[in-house]
Amino acid sequence: MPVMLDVDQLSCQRGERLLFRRLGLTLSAGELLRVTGANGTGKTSLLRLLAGLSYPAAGSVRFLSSPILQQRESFHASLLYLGHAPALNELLTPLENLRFACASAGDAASKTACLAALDRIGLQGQIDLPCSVLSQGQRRRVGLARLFLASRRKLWILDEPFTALDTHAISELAATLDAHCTAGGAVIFSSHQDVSFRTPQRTLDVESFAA
Amino acid sequence: MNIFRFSSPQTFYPLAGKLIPVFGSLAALFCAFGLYLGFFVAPTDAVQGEVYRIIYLHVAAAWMSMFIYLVMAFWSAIGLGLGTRLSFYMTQALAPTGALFCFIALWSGALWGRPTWGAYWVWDARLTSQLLLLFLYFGFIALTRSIEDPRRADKAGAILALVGAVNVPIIHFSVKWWSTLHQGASVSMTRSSLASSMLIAMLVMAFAAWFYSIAVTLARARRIILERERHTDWAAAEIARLGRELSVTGSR
Amino acid sequence: MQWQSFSEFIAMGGRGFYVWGSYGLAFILILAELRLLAQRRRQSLQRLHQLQQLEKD
Amino acid sequence: MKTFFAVLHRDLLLAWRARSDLLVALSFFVIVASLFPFGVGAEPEQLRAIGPGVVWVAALLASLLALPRLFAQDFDNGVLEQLLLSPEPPVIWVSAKILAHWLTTGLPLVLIAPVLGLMYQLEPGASGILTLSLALGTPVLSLLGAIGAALTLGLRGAGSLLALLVLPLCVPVLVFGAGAVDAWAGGMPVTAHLSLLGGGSLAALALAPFACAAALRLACE
Repeated sequence: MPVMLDVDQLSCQRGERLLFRRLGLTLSAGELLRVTGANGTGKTSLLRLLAGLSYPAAGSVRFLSSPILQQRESFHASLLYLGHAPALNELLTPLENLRFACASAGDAASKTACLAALDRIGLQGQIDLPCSVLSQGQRRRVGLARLFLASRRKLWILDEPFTALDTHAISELAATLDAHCTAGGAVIFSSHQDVSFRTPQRTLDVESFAA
Repeated sequence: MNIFRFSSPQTFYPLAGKLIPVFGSLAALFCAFGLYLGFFVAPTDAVQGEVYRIIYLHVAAAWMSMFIYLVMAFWSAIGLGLGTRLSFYMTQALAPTGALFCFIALWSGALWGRPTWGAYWVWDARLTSQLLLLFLYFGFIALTRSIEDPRRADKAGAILALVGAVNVPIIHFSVKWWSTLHQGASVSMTRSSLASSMLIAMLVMAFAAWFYSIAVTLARARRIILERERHTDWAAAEIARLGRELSVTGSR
Repeated sequence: MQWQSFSEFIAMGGRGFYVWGSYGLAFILILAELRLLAQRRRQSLQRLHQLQQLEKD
Repeated sequence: MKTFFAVLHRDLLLAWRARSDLLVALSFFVIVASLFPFGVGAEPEQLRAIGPGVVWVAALLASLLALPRLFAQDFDNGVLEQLLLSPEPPVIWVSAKILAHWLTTGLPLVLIAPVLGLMYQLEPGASGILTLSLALGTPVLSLLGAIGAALTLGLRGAGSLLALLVLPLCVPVLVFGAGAVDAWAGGMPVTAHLSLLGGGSLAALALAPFACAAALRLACE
């Protein structure tokens, strides 16, 4: 299996603090990696570094063996990053938010495809309501609905995808991640809950690289 | 000689340390000589009498305030282009001194204006551009100071300095056009025929201000380098050494 | 030499206030910048030194 | 270019959904402009003299007021982060956002300027030149303002800092904007002023989005 993501000697500095140092990992297609570590030890910072949203203090992140910061556009074409908070606008409806998220990321997502995705994540009733009236769990689902429309993107980086989800939604999401891995993709995610997957789950503890 | 070797903070820090006393004494020397020339050698001006002697200070400060801003833009371009952190440190080390000279130029311009044109403030093209340049300096300093994350402060400041530098000639051109429209002939600071000794005094003072700026900027850059590079071994050693030295002398 | 007496030098042809006002303030500001520079350097070193001790243990 | 139209469509939709915000910026413009007669007196001659300058300064302040809204909302809810992760270079969608911002704040100022022209007893010709100069100059306010908004994104006291950064850079636009109307009133040709304003807008359009995109990437680091 080709190495998809290769991280070498990565160190991250947040303001004055050095969060972690000399962090290394490799991720191949079909693999599932869980990032663990107490809050504030740099889980989110690591995921943002891997997504190319921030610059490392030292070290390098390579996607398909070329540094991500040099091939930003092509790397982002095959990456799906879902941050801590779902990227939604309060005034727009779930459908409008999802269609905008796909369109602005360059994914072709017709109205029917988006409706199907929202339906599958259990939001078919709230299609026309502005997101401001949705609950925290429902909003997270609108964010997660993109997973069903991002099959073209090989690498998924998900920050705390399982929070505020009920057990049914968790197993549905786990199945989605498994399907993505078996289809040749790869997933890196952080989570506080232990979730069982069909794919063998590797873990990386950020604290073991603490400065 | 590999230029990049000097652009690394580690090699720059001791080098700057050695240069500060050199430029400091040069500045003092040139300043004394310039003042001597300006006050004791240069003749009384036929038109303005003695008050024109403010010109040595005013012109030197005005040139320096403009020159420093362009040097800041230069370092910003280098920093954004090559990603060398030292360039950002230099830009931030230059800003306060540039603002100081800008204020001195405005202050001396006003005190010169009162006896010469009857008003402390004259909407003359040069003074007005000087005022706007002071706002650009304040903007840069305020922006870099209000951002906690030092790396973002560096790059944000650099972008602002570049955007500002692109606008400085545009501002100057528009203010020059505007002031000739509203107020007749632009009041030229150096219109009165300058005796050669006056010109030499002015140049000597300009050099004095330049040497002074270099000395102060290097000193401020060294402090910024220690603060920003404190995680490196060499900086940590330097901090430990200076820290002990400080506590021994107990200069609270 | 331009000036016959020191008092004439100070008077600066009746414009002493403006000339010495300019040079005087410039001199004060330069001294202030130097003093501020030294003070900020000392404070910074103390802070860094304490931070260093903190991180050591 | 898909991102361009997606962002433009969404921002205009959002502006429409939050119409009241637009009215706030517009009414601020009118209120500020109509305060001056109380301070300066209402003699037509005097109003005609200060009118162009006052309307331009009011337009400057109104567009400044509307700038934080440009990125702040998307920065807070994480949409800006997702936009930075889009395969297309950020310059494209940044331009779309600035265009949407100009359409929702700059353009209304231009459309309502003739009304203020009446308030300041300007002849129809002068009022027309004022509106035209605003139309040519307000894009620069949005473009330069966008750089300031991106630089100060997420900072405390961003509003006043934004004014300190942007206003000095807008002086040339103010000089030639108000100057155009004075020149027309004095019977002089205005083509120089208007072409400089237009040129300034084009230059800003060419350069500002790049600086703005760089500043946004910094803010989201």
